[in-house]
Amino acid sequence: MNAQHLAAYTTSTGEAFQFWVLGTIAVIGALCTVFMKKAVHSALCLAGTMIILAIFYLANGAYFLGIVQIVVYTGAIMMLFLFVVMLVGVTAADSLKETIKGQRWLALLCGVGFGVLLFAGIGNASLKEFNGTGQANANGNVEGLASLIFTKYVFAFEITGALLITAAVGAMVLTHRERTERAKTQRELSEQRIREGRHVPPLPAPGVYARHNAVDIAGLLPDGTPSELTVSKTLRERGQIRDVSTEALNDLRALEQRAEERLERTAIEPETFKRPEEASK
Amino acid sequence: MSFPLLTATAALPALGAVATAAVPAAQRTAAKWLALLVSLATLALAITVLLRFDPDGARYQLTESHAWIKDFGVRYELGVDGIAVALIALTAVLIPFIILAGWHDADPLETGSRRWRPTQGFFALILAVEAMVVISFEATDVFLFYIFFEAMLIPMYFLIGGFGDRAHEHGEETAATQRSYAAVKFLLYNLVGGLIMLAAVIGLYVVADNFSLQEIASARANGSLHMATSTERWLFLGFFFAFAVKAPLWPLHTWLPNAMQESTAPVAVLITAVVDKVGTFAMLRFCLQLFPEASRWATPVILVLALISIVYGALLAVGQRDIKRLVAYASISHFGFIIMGIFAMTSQGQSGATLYMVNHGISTAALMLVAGFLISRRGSRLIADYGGVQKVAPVLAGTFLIGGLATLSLPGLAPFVSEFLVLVGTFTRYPVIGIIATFGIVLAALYVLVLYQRTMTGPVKPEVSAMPDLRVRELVVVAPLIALLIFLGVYPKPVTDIVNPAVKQTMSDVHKKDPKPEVEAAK
Amino acid sequence: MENLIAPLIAAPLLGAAVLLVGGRRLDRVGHWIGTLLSTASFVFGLILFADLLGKNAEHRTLTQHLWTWISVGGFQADVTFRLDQLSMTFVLLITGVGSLIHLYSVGYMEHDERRRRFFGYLNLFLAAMLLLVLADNYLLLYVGWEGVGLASYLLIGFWQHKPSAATAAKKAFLVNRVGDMGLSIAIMLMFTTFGSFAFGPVLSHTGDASEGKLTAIGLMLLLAACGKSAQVPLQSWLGDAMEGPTPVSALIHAATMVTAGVYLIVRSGAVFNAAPDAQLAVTVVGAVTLLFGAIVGCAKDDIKKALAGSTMSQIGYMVLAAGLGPIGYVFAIMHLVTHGFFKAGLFLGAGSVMHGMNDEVDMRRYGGLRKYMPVTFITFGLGYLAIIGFPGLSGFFSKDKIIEAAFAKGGTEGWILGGAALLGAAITAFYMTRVMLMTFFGEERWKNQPTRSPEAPSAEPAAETRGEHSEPHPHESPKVMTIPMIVLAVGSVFGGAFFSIGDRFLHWLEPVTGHSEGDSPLSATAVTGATMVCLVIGVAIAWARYGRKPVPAVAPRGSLLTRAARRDLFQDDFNHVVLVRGGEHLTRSLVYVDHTLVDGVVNGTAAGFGGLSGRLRRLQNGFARSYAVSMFGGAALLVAATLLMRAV
Amino acid sequence: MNPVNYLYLAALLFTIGATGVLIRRNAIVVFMCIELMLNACNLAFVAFSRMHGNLDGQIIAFFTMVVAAAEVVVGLAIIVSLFRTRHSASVDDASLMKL
Repeated sequence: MNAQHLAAYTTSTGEAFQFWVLGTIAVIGALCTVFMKKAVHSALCLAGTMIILAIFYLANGAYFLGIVQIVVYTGAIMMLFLFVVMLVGVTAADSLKETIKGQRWLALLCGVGFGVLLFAGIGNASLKEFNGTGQANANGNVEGLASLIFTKYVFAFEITGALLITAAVGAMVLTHRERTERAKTQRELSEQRIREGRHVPPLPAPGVYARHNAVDIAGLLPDGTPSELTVSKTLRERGQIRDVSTEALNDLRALEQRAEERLERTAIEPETFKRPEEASK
Repeated sequence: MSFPLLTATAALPALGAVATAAVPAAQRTAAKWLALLVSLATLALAITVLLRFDPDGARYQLTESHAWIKDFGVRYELGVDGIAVALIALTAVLIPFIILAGWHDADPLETGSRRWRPTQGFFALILAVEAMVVISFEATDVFLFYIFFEAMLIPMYFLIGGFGDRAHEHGEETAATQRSYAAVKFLLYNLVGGLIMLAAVIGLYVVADNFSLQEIASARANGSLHMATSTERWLFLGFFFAFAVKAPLWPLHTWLPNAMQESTAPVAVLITAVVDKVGTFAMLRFCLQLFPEASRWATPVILVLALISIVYGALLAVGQRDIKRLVAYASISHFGFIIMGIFAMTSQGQSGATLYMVNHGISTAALMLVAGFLISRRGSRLIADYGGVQKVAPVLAGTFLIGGLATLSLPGLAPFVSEFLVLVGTFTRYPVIGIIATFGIVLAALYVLVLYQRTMTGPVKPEVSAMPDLRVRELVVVAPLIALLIFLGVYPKPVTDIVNPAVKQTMSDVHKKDPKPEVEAAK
Repeated sequence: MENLIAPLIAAPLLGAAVLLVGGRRLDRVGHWIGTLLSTASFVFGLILFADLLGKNAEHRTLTQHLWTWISVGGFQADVTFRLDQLSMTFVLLITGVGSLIHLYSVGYMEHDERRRRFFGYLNLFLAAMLLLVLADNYLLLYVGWEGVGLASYLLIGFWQHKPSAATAAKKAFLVNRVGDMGLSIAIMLMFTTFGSFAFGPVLSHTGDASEGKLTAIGLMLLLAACGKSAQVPLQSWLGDAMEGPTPVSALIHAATMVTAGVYLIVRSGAVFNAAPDAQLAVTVVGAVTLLFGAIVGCAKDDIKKALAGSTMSQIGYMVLAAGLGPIGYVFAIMHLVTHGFFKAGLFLGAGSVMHGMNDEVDMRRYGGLRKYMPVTFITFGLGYLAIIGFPGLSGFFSKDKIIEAAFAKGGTEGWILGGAALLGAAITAFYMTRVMLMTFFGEERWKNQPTRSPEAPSAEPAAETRGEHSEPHPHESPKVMTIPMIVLAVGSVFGGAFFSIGDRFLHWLEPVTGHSEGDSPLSATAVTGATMVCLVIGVAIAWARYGRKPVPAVAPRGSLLTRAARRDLFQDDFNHVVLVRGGEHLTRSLVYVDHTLVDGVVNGTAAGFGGLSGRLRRLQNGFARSYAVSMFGGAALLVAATLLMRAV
Repeated sequence: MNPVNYLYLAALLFTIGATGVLIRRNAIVVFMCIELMLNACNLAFVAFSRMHGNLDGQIIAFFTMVVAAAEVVVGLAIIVSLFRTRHSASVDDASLMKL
């Protein structure tokens, strides 16, 4: 009997130690999942918690599940989450301000109440003795599961198969975008622009007069104000435009000053550049 | 197996309704004729039922019985006693007249109106109501009865809400609002009653483990089915409440004036003369047979409520300014008489009540349909808008008067016989109630004559001066009804002969006997 | 022979049906059809009468069973007719006077475009009235009872375009319905007491029933009689009923229908004989009414209304007599018959006067008409002499007997009743003389009429509708109208003598009604003498007031009593204030109560649910998280419930 | 140590997840919280499996994982398509259920 096998039906001090340390981390991870502002951070915390849970599965003798937990959950599902987070916007941070009246308090009340009730229930029904999975895992955990799945639970298993296929198809259908009309040619687009009378030339590119030329930095207008037109619509709606106008102009000034020094010209403007609205304050 | 006559009587109008509804939109007249023919064929079947029925034979005749929902013991069980036969005949007689009277009520309005009036639908719905009413009269399975008792509300709802008078004093928008209000009120009020009854039906099943009226009643009679007193009373109240709403009994009556006021005259007749009868009929058949002890227990309260209905309905009829509302309140008064007769628990009272149901159907139909003809001519329901009609349309006025006289139970016309039987039946057991109810006949004279005086007599109002007299179609509707009123007034024996044995049975169900006259008792 | 009873009723009924259903096609011959069928009925009556006369007194009851009308449990009503001496008397009166009045109406209604319908209604009335007197049970009688009420309603309101006529018709029907209520309660009482309401079983078993029940039945019958016979307190409709055409007033509201109450009481004599309290009530009602009617009759300027008051008063005499029991029954009926003659004659005369005077009814606009309409004057005059009880004429015999019988009642009651009857005789003499003088004597006040003053009682608006405001040209009526008047006048002159000499009428009726001689404190001669004195006094006063002095064309204000009498002793005002106004308030408040309270509860329930669901709807704010909270809360509750169940 | 402690941990994690579902508005985070709850359940099942000494609990946990995977796939697809049309991943923005 190796140690892991033994762990299936007894608990050692080591396991207790492991439980308390990792359990604390899991709870902290769970709390961070809930309270982190950015979805990416939440996802990372959740992944951590899941790995800890995988360890706990192993500790409880569920070797197959432990591995599946890491491979499927942490590996596949969390990756899927991260992909979606990326689509939606990695940097976007949620405002944690509550908009529904009383929602937070009700939620906390329900959460605490539910937790208390669960604890009370478990405490009420707590078992002093337990069997351990040693017997069940005698022929190996995976073999045991397999024999159950393909005999007793074969019907449910088949249905889950169907479910997975349906889910895959459903996801494809949901995310697939069907073009309902022919894409417009360049000629048509330009004609449309002329007809509408706005922005007759093509939209300006981002990052003009800016030190950066990343797509999320708005180009500056001649008076130094940023033009949102220069940034892609998706970023605009995500609110992910970085405003660099002030520092860019200050940089420009510094550059000009240095050039003057080098060209020995007199300063045109002694004070630092300010944006018009700041200047008016 | 013999020909299922009862099923056929109910199924024919049902099929007719489907067929009428299926007639293409352009063939409006064809749909009307089809509906009329179906209703006449149903009348023929009803007459066959009447002829095949043997008053002195078994209690329920022409029975049919098939298992339906086996798990709950629900059976498709039909059978008629004398009371049911009389009411089926009444229904079958009235429907052709209703269809004929409403011949143009569902014609499309002139262009520009936003109301959509599918002619086919109107006549199909009337036939549907007929089918459901007939099967309600025939059902001897409580559950079967319940289903059609409730299902009747659906076509009625559309008839009330979908088809109003052609003209309205407050304009079309208001009319539509008021109509839908009336229809919804009708539906909700009756649904509430029906749901309470449903609870009682389930309760009955729990207690009796059966839905068959005959089996429960015989089990009750021979003592093999014992119910706790309180259980029986609660179940009784559940049933009675639904029937009292449908009937309607004071103070559950307020849906009726709204419904009758807003619907067209033929539909109003359908409500009060046909559909409401199911309520009073069911009191007689279900309340008394299933719960004899509770019926006797509740009698004093019900009699007082019926008495209030009589006087209150009549007084309110006097105070109405709208012709149709007036007739509605008069009907409430009459339903008070019917319920009083049923619960007086004397053979005169119950035979009288059954006869009253028949006669009230005919007399109200006569009065209301003529009122409808009148209203369609002037385009107003307000009494004050009329005056002197007698001068310009004497036949209309004359038929209206006869309808009114029937409503006030003039001797010689049918309602007198029934009203007097009810009064006598009540009086023999409850003299005080009988005497107070007699005041109802004075009040009836008041509201009928005031109505007649204000609309028909006096100087001719300019608005009515060009009013045409009754047309042939309208005469065809009214004349047979009046003939029936006179015939049943002088010779009610055909109806009483059928009804009496059934009433005798019911009386023995509730363990009641007619009180003996004083002189005989002394001997 | 009894098979002839049904045709007796059927003839006028057929007439009514043919005339009313037949439509305009019969407009030209309708009145003759009506008259013919009415006469046919009279002929049948005569044949039956002859048949009865040919039989012994004990076998003079014929019955004809047609069919079973209602049969439920012990409740058995048959359509059976019963012809005995009492009904025979009525049959002859009804069909005889009825036929005469049909004939008269041919002339009177000549210019009315709806004459056919009028005759239809008259025939309907005859049929109903015959049914009333021929019925063999109270329920069938009730049919006739209401039938005559209906005919009366239709005929009073015959000129429906006049609002006053329509109102009067409605009033008559309603007041009668109150009486009918009494009759129906009486029938119910009979049914509970005797188990039947046919004449035979009821009237022969009165001895078995308790007196309380019999008194109740008697009082209810009295109520019925009051309604139909316009007795106090249900008399108010009769005056207004004069809105109907005059032949109607003559036939229905003088000769026949209004006497139905007397018939009812006499027919139910056995019940009343066994219930002295009820009998007393009958006499009181009769005495009060005879004075009431007489007083009202004194003050009316409308000739028909004056006659209506007189009718009321004379029926009061009959009711009084009927209340006296076996001493009075025969005389009640005898007075009824003679009254039928002379009052019908008087009304026809009044109709004739009106016919000649452009439908003017105000006696203050008559005067000196004897020169212009001699036949009317003579027939009316004979009727007048008959009603005041001029010796030798019919009223003398019949009324005298009633006064005698009243005294014969004995005791204080007898003195009071007799005194009232005597006083009534004096007042009768007064008001009838007044009518006579104002109409046929004095100056011709219809000439050079000033513009009508508003105080004057309004004439029949028919005059206005005919558009004749010009001065009237009094003229005698056509033969078709005068012949019936002459026949009736003959009846009023000789009827009483014919009946009384040899107690013919007494012997004829006695087997049905029974008869007993009371022990009068006064001798017959003394009573006759006192009556004569009263008569003379009455005539004298009237002559002094209306004969010697000219009659003002506009009614003077009059004494308090006069004013009260003009307003029917405020009885109508009482009705108006208490019943009409009270009823209006009651119905109006009930309409309000129904709308706000009864319906309010219903609508309130609906509104309550509506409001509640409106509130609840706000919980459904559309935010998925909100729903999630409630789900989570629900889950928590479920856990709690599970734990609780485990704990318990 | 008593394996019941695993149950307490599972309950705690479940409650935290549930509260997170209620509090967070970002649909993705909400989804993560749901995953947390499912995982907590799985932990409980596994602990039960150990306590009862049979593998049925683990089987249920396995099925839960499969269903969770399917759910995540569909759910995320919905979020993506919602984001495409409404340019927001906030669950509060999808309050179409309100009348």
